[in-house]
Amino acid sequence: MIEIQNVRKSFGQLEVLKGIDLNVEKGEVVTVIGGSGSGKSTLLTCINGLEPIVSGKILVDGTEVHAKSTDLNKLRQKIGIVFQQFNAFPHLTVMENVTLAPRKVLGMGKAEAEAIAEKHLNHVGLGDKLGTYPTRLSGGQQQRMAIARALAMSPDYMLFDEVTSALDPQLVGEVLETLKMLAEEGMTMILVTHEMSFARDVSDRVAFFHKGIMAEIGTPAELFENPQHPETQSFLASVR
Amino acid sequence: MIEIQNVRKSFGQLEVLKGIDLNVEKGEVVTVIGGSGSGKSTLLTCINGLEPIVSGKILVDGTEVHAKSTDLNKLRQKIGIVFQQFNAFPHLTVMENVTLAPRKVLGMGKAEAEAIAEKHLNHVGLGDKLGTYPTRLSGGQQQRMAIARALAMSPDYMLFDEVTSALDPQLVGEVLETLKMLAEEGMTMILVTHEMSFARDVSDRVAFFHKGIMAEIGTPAELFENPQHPETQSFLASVR
Amino acid sequence: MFDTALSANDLVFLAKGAGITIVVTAISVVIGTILGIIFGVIRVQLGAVLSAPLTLFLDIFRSVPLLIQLVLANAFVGMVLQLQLSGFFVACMVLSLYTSAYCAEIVRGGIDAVPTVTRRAARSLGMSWGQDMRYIVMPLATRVALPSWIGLALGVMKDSALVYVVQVTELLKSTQILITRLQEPLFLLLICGAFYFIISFPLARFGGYLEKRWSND
Amino acid sequence: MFDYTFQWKQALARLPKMLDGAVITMEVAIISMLLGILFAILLTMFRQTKSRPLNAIATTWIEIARNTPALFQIYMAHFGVASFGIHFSPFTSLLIGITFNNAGYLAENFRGALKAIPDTQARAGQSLGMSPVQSFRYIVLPQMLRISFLPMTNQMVWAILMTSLGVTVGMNSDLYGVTQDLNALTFRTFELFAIAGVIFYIITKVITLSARLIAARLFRY
Amino acid sequence: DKLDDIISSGKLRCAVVLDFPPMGMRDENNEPIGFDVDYCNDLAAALGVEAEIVETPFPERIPALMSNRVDVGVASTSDTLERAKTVGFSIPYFAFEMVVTAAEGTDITSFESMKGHTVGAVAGTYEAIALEEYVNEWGDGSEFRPYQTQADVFLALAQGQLDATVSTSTVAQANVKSGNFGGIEVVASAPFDIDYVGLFAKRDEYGFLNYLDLFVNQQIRTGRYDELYEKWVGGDVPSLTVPGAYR
Ligand SMILES: Nc1ncnc2c1ncn2[C@@H]1O[C@H](COP(=O)(O)OP(=O)(O)OP(=O)(O)O)[C@@H](O)[C@H]1O
Ligand SMILES: Nc1ncnc2c1ncn2[C@@H]1O[C@H](COP(=O)(O)OP(=O)(O)OP(=O)(O)O)[C@@H](O)[C@H]1O
Ligand SMILES: [Mg+2]
Ligand SMILES: [Mg+2]
Repeated sequence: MIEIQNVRKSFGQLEVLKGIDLNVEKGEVVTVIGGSGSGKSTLLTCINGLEPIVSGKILVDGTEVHAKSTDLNKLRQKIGIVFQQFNAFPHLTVMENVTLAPRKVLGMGKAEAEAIAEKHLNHVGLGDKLGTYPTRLSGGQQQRMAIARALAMSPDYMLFDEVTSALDPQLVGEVLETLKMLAEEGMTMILVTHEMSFARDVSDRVAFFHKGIMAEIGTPAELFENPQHPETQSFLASVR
Repeated sequence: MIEIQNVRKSFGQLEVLKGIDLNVEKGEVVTVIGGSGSGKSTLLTCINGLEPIVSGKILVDGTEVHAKSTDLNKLRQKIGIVFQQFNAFPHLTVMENVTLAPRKVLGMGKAEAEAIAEKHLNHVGLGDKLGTYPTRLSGGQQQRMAIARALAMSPDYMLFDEVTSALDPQLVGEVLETLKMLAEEGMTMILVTHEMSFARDVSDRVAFFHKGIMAEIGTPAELFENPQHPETQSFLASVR
Repeated sequence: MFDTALSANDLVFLAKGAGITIVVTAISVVIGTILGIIFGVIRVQLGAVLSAPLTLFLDIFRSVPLLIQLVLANAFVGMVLQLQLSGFFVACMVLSLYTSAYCAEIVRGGIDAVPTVTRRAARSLGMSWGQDMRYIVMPLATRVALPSWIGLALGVMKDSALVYVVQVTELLKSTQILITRLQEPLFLLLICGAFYFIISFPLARFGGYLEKRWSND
Repeated sequence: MFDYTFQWKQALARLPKMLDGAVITMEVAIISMLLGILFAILLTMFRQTKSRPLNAIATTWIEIARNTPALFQIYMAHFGVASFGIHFSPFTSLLIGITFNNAGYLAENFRGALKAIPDTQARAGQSLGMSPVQSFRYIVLPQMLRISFLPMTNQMVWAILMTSLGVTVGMNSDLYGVTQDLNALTFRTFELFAIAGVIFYIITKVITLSARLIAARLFRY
Repeated sequence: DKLDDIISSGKLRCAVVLDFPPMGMRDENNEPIGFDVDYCNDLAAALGVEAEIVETPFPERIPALMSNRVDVGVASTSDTLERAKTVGFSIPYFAFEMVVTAAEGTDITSFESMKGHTVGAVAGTYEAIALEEYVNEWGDGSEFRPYQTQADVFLALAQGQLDATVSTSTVAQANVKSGNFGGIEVVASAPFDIDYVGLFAKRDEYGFLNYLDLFVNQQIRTGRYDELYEKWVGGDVPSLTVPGAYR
């Protein structure tokens, strides 16, 4: 379970998160939507401790992420994350991209790591690209590889940050398919996305962020059909 | 008058123009359409002598472009050309871009050159950008500046090579407007374009190029409504 | 073309000088590179402000003639510290620091060229800072840095011609000694120049080739 | 350990002489830089032409300048070419050596810069009726110089540092030469060369900083 | 002290200039030979240690001592008072006369006729410092060029880059005789005082300096000085004493 308690975060003068509260239960899929700069990406990077926070608390399975005593490297193994920007390791093949962390971080043997990697790569439909270098992959394939790479660490949670927004339109579908599959398999996920119909489809709850505040949260039906907050209304109107 | 007589042109082994014949009268607007690689751009660069030809002749107002004795620099002053790729001179302001050639080539004084430049820049709607550097301009503005730059040499002919195809869709209109205006003012022009409705609108004649051959030429009505050549038919079908 | 008094002995003597040039260069480049990587990483890690003293220190090696660095180090070690260090040692010491100053810049550039998001991805997979450095940053930074590094190593080889001031008889000094005896300056200088050229040219070309290849993908 | 007595006073008394030397050093560096740029532009144009001999000249020059020590080049300019009966004064020899070196390195930079300028730029110039020379002069060259401004600054610093090699060809009016002469008189080696080092450091800093200011003013696009 | 250090280390490191024939030079195997080399070997033998020849260019002789790179200078070093502020000198072990060597075809026949010409000497030497002062005085067209080594000076002279040079008579004669340099000849003596040269060591090493004085004295007493002079230079042996003064 991920517990986010009154989290505040600033970059210099700029306050980016102004007291966020959000609990994500095991098996839940929570989608975060909101305008550009509203703090969605920042929240995700705070959850796995890539960014420090100013005040408040984030607990993952009861461990406080930003406590001094927390072994972040260990914690991060539980939390997979896939970013908007492609970030394949360009000097490694697809297979090596996926096996690197299991081998070096978990100390897995080569054969075992490759077996797991192959399973996940097959799962995301890249079973035939094992020896390929990422520069030869399309954007959609790169994002699916990044998902397999994260899954290979057997995380309990997955965070997705607009994984389709840098993609050409015709490639978006294949990646969303993969996400949907994961959701159906019961993975706990926080998803930032601009694909509203997709959000409605897979989410248990949808949160709307506005200028560092979680303005509204509810089931997809509640939030999309009957938005309460005026900003939610105008945001939804603008993306439709 | 531009007379193109049986012009052949190769790049190494590749024959790009395979005997082109075309006369463009004073005041006429001829549009050239055709598939990628059919030799449209090459024809334009041959007309102002930027590329040598293998055989045939091009006469501009009776002067043979590729004759040894021809002063190409002088000839080119008659022929304005605007390319598909933006090629504003980035180190000069808009005003300096436009006045450079009149001053250095025609030996015009600064004041005179600037007066002319301002006239043309106003004409293309850039009267408020005189001191701006081109990197600050949108693609459409850059192309309009390139047009003004060519006009400042008071050319008798203007050649346009797909001047809108590197532009974002919303910027295409402003440039086409400018071209139309020129056409209406009676400028003799050869236009390469992919904008079919525009071609139909402004052209006196439309030529269709296919693999280095001028497959067909006629009035817009003839060529668009009743194409004779099978390749013309399939090309027009594909772009509609 | 040349009627020369150059004997086999003299060629051996020249070869020895060339050997010294190569040894001094090799030692300095190895040590300088190790130091340069350390300094470069420190500079990236600490940021511009905190690493300012280090930056300033390294800057000295790039802003003062190598000849003066050598003379000063020699005088300092011997006169002020009263240490009995060989000229060879002083030469290697100065050239190593000299190399490290340039190398730190190259390393910093290389590391900066690795996109933040790639590094974040690595850390997100649970890799430690060290693992990130070792498996992701260094391999990627090397691609960016290697061509410039080759240039640096060759530069150090050429600059090692100056260590004669601390009584190290490297190639150019050996050549001058032979000129003293044989009085055939042009011929001997051409031999000497050819030697530098033969080592430098192919490696420089190789660096250029790598640069081209790696900037394409 | 520190039984060495520093005698800064004695050394500092020589500062005016050293500053005179610094002026000569600057003179050599600036002239060699201006000439170097000029030759580098020529070499770059030579390399662009289809003429084989011109190409060969440019390539030979550039590769020798980049692949042999500067000290070698300077020594060659004095003692090497004298074998053909051509004599240059120490000042001229040093100037030739550094100019040769500058031109070689700069030409290589210019080539890189040239590659970064699309050839449609030159074409656009010619289409406006400019001669190839005009379009190079007014369109390509300014952009090329802008792109290579930083490398040019670095080369300027190099030129300053290279003046210290003049002593090998009998130069004693530049900063390093003056310092060496003073050292022969007084043997305050450490003090004198430390002061020379500081002067060199200040000169190079002033150059890099002013280059930055110039760049900010010059390149507003 | 230093003397003990040398004896216990079993090694004597001498600064010698090796492009200064016949005092220091190299043979066909590029091994050091010459008067100074032999002198250093004698000194080492007297001390019962092994000699190590450290080649130092003229401008680097005293810095090499100061930076502890050598124990003693056997490097034809003029015992000027300015230098004695920094290092300690032994009594003179050799004396040079200064001569003018000119390129043939110049009109230089005397020291004074160098006026208006380009002349040179080895940077940092006694004769260079003195000559530069003359050149500054002469002015109009006279130019002085200090080169780093004696070889460079004669090379420049032979190439015609210099019109004349002032050097010790020994080195001038050796170079003219060697035949390596065409078209140069010794034309006159220079109006400089006789150039007495001493061995030098750290100025506060009295024990060692005392030993050096006695060693020089012994070389003369035993006839070794004459022997070496005959071997490397030949002719009349110059006197090493100054009339009317001790030391
Ligand atoms: N490293 C950083 N340093 C300074 N400011 C930052 C940094 N990262 C983000 N910001 C700022 O924080 C604010 C929130 O950014 P964030 O990336 O979280 O927004 P977002 O909701 O993900 O927007 P988008 O939909 O555009 O991705 C923005 O104003 C952004 O400029
Ligand atoms: N400088 C050149 N060197 C070699 N081949 C060239 C060169 N310029 C053009 N070509 C080739 O000549 C052929 C015709 O090119 P051209 O640019 O004239 O076609 P186009 O009709 O303008 O096509 P597009 O609509 O894509 O601009 C193409 O096959 C092209 O690859
Ligand atoms: Mg974001
Ligand atoms: Mg085209």
